[in-house]
Amino acid sequence: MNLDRLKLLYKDIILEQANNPQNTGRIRNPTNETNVYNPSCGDKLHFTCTLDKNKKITAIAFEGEGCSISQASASMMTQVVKGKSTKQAIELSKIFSDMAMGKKHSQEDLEKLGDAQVLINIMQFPARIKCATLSWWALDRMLLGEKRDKKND
Amino acid sequence: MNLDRLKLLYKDIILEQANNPQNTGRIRNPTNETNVYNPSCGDKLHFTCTLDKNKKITAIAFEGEGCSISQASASMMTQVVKGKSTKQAIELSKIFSDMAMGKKHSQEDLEKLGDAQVLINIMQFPARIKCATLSWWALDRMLLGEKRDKKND
Amino acid sequence: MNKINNIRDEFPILNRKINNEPLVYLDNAATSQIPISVQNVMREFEQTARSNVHRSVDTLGNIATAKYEESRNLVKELINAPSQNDIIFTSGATESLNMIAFTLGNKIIEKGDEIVITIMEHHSNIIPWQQLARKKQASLKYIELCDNGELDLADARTKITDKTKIVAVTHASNVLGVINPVGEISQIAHQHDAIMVVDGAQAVGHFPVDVQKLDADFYAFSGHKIFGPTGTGILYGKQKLLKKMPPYRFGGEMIAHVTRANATWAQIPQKFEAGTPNYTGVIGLGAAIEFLNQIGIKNIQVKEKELVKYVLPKIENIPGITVYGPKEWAKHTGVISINLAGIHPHDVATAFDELGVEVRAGHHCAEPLMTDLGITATVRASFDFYNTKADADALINAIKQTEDFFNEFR
Amino acid sequence: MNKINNIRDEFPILNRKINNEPLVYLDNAATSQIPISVQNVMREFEQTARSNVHRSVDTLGNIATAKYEESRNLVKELINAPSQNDIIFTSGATESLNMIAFTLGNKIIEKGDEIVITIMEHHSNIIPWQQLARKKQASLKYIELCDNGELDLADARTKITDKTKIVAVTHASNVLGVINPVGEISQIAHQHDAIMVVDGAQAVGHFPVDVQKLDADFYAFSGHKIFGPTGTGILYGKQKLLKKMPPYRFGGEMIAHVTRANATWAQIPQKFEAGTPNYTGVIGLGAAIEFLNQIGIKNIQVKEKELVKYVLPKIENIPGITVYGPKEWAKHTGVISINLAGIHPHDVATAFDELGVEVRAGHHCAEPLMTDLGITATVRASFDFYNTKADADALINAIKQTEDFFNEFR
Ligand SMILES: Cc1ncc(COP(=O)(O)O)c(C=O)c1O
Ligand SMILES: Cc1ncc(COP(=O)(O)O)c(C=O)c1O
Repeated sequence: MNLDRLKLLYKDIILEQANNPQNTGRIRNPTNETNVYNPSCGDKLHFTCTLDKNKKITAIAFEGEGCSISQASASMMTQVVKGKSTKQAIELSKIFSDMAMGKKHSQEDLEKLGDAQVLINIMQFPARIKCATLSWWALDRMLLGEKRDKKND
Repeated sequence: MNLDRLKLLYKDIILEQANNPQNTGRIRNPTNETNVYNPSCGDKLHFTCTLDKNKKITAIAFEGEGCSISQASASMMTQVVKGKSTKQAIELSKIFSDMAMGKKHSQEDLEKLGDAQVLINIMQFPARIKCATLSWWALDRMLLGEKRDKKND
Repeated sequence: MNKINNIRDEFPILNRKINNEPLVYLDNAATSQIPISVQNVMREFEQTARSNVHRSVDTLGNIATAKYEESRNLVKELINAPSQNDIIFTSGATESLNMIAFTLGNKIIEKGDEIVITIMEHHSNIIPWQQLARKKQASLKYIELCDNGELDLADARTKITDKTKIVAVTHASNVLGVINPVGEISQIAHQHDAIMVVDGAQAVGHFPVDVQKLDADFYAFSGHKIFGPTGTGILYGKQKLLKKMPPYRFGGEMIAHVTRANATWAQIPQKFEAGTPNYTGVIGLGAAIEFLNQIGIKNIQVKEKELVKYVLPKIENIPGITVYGPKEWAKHTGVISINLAGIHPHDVATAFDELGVEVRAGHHCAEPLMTDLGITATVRASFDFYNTKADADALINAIKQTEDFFNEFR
Repeated sequence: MNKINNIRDEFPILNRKINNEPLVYLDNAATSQIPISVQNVMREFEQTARSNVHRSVDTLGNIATAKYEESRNLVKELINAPSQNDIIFTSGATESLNMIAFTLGNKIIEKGDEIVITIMEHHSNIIPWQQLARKKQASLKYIELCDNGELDLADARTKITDKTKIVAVTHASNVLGVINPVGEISQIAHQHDAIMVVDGAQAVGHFPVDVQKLDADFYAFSGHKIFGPTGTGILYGKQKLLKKMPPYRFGGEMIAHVTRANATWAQIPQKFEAGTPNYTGVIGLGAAIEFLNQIGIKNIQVKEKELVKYVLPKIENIPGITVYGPKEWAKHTGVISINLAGIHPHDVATAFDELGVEVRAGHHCAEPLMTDLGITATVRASFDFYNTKADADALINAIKQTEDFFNEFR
């Protein structure tokens, strides 16, 4: 009866990011924004970003309350997509979501996720997958509009 | 596989009364009237009666559609209570209802019911008890008002 | 087909006796029997994983939620809905139909609008529209029957106009045993921009249903009539309409955010599922659909047709019998409504019950239809795939004996 | 009391493992477990007498109806209602509460009227009133908490005025574990001629409830929280109010007479039970009440108190723990809400789950209360009579290990 297995999920970097999340707050005059809400736990996050003329994400931020998984995931997501094109960001979101669902993916793809790849073990904690995917879903929504709504359900 | 047991319920007099019910129609200018409805089968009957100054039932009639048990019971009920005082009628209703429920009763009481006592076997056909008691319940309602509503439920 | 022949073992009730006679269960239109395997799924769930669904991060809650949502997927596939987000769980067809009337119906119907239903509807698909029409000073119009007991499609074309906002039609009648051309009526409704609501309570589980082919905007049915648990029902709705539809009931699970002064709603379909759902029931409903799939809905349809082909001509041949609805077996579902000349349906049902034959006698929650037919009640025998030719023979015999019994007296 | 000790055999789920640890089920406030004996009653019914209730003259329908109505009688006795005609079966507490708001509430609330609830209500007892108030331009007022986590009765006296038409209060909180003085509030409400609605979802099954002593006008609760099947609920109402109450839903069983243009309603309570009810569920609910009666509701109360007396002081002694609601065990139901300093409730629940301890983390459908407490979520452990001191110890241990795990990092 101990919590060893929990270390698979709560790696140091995740707790670090959760305690000191990056890119928090709101971008002024964002070009895109969205509110997301995790119906399975009640977490709510608000995202803002600025796309330049070439659809590159020049700034991105989030605010809102949540568990350490959702805070860390939001923090890591914003870090990895900042400076990426919309297309690249959407591709990363797809990789992340596949990873979280336990679908197969190349090592090369995984590495594109940067720190966010440490959440790979989330698939062993099915009840928490949504905590991890929430901010990536928000990214899709923010960039593509609400038509992607179904994804997180 | 035959219908012998059914003869306990459908005695000749019942089928006779059902085919030629007495006291059908409406009393003109009734002093009392009521609509009753059997929720377990959908039968609906309308009763009218006239009470004189001494609260004696001088005329009584019913109309409406129903199975042979409810038609026969209405016909027999109206015959036996015609000419009785309100008090006597209510007493008869109580005896009938006890009989239908299989409660014990004296032979003397039973005989007060006249032809209606042939319905004594109704208790062996629980699904049909309401068909038999419907018109007696209507009598109570007509004489006592709706406060007796619960009885037939 | 062999599967069907041994399938009665799944229904131990079919071996019981009624008044010392073997049970002949011909009341399937009221409620169908439930297989042991479906009961076992629920029992297994209750004994290993019972837990409230949604909003939970623990193992049990997660298992329960996954199973609950798996049932949604099974329903989606059963009726070929585009997405499982189009499926709302309710307590039964009655609630499903009320939900549309009280939410979207209440929102869109205005004074002078028209709602069109048919004269053969069940009360659950009449009164919600009738009361909505009364409240809004809209009018309620009825599509009538042809002489052959089928719906008058020409009348449908006249009754549905540009004023029509909602058309609500039963897919199969619970009295006449007729299947309505809901696909065609759907087209007519859509030509007039009306919303097409289909009551599938007597259709699902008896023949294949494809809500997309029918182009139904809403489709309602009950779990307890498709070998599932009581207290379960389904409302399918097109996403674009569900998006416009206000919530039906308020409470847990259906909200996004609540403050003292206001609330916002969860996504579809949760928005329409307030409170703890009948989660064990829904899981059982999923098992019932798997049971259906295993037997094959087409096999069920063939078996029911076979029974009707066998029994309907025999019934029609008995003197003194009136059959309501179409006279040809090919047009019939397993539902057959009759009357025996001069014998009240309740007296008939009591006689049948003596012989172990369980049918339903009454207005079958279709009083306007009864009035239209000039009667107050019928005797309804409804066959399902687990019934046999022996059951059909027992019915024929019961009719004859009952006629003899009551006619002897006259 | 011996009955209680052997009673865990009735709940095989309690022997299962979660993540290789024995299950410690502390989510009883969300849903309680269901005894085998209750499941057996439903199974027996399904296998020997399954049949639709009401409007039937056959043997099966008659058995089903009698059993269904027997459950009504058991509910009546459980809460000491004056008559079984005061008991309406619903799909759950949420539907019960919505039913009052949408029918009688909708009828009596007018512009400028007031509805008074408390800040500790469950969403199911907030949003129906909130949305009714918004629709009618009435105002919704909240009775606040005292510093000790109990309801502020003095505030109740201020908030309830002659403008108040409805007062709706939970009997026991699903977050704070506090029992509210509903009898006193009922008196205050009645002094102002307001209708007193009590949400008994967390009360029934835990301590004796007497609706007449409380002088509650309406009393709502759910079957799945009192060891019964899901999809069942109860609304008790005083006859004189039920008589004024319009129907909630339209369909089969709830009518007296239907024509093309209009309909009249059946007697109470059928008037409020449209469509095929969850009859097997209701029969199971009856069995659950018989199970409760056999154990004795007072024995359950004593056992729960014992557990709380044991566990609450231990929890309070752990550093870094906040307990919401009353601090004294004597004022507590089996519901205990806590937070661990600096650790989000969902992370706590995942850690607990690793240890087999099933609790619920979240806002518990009480967001206004969360806002009031200045938090977004809690970890809630809820004990029932089948829990043990070992379960309590497991909880204490889980709290400590979780703190250690997350604090190690900082
Ligand atoms: C055609 C039809 N519609 C609706 C219903 C209502 O279904 P339920 O009573 O299960 O809500 C029924 C069943 O009685 C029916 O036969
Ligand atoms: C206090 C309270 N009221 C109402 C409800 C709603 O009950 P249900 O979800 O069973 O409808 C609950 C249960 O979650 C509750 O705890």
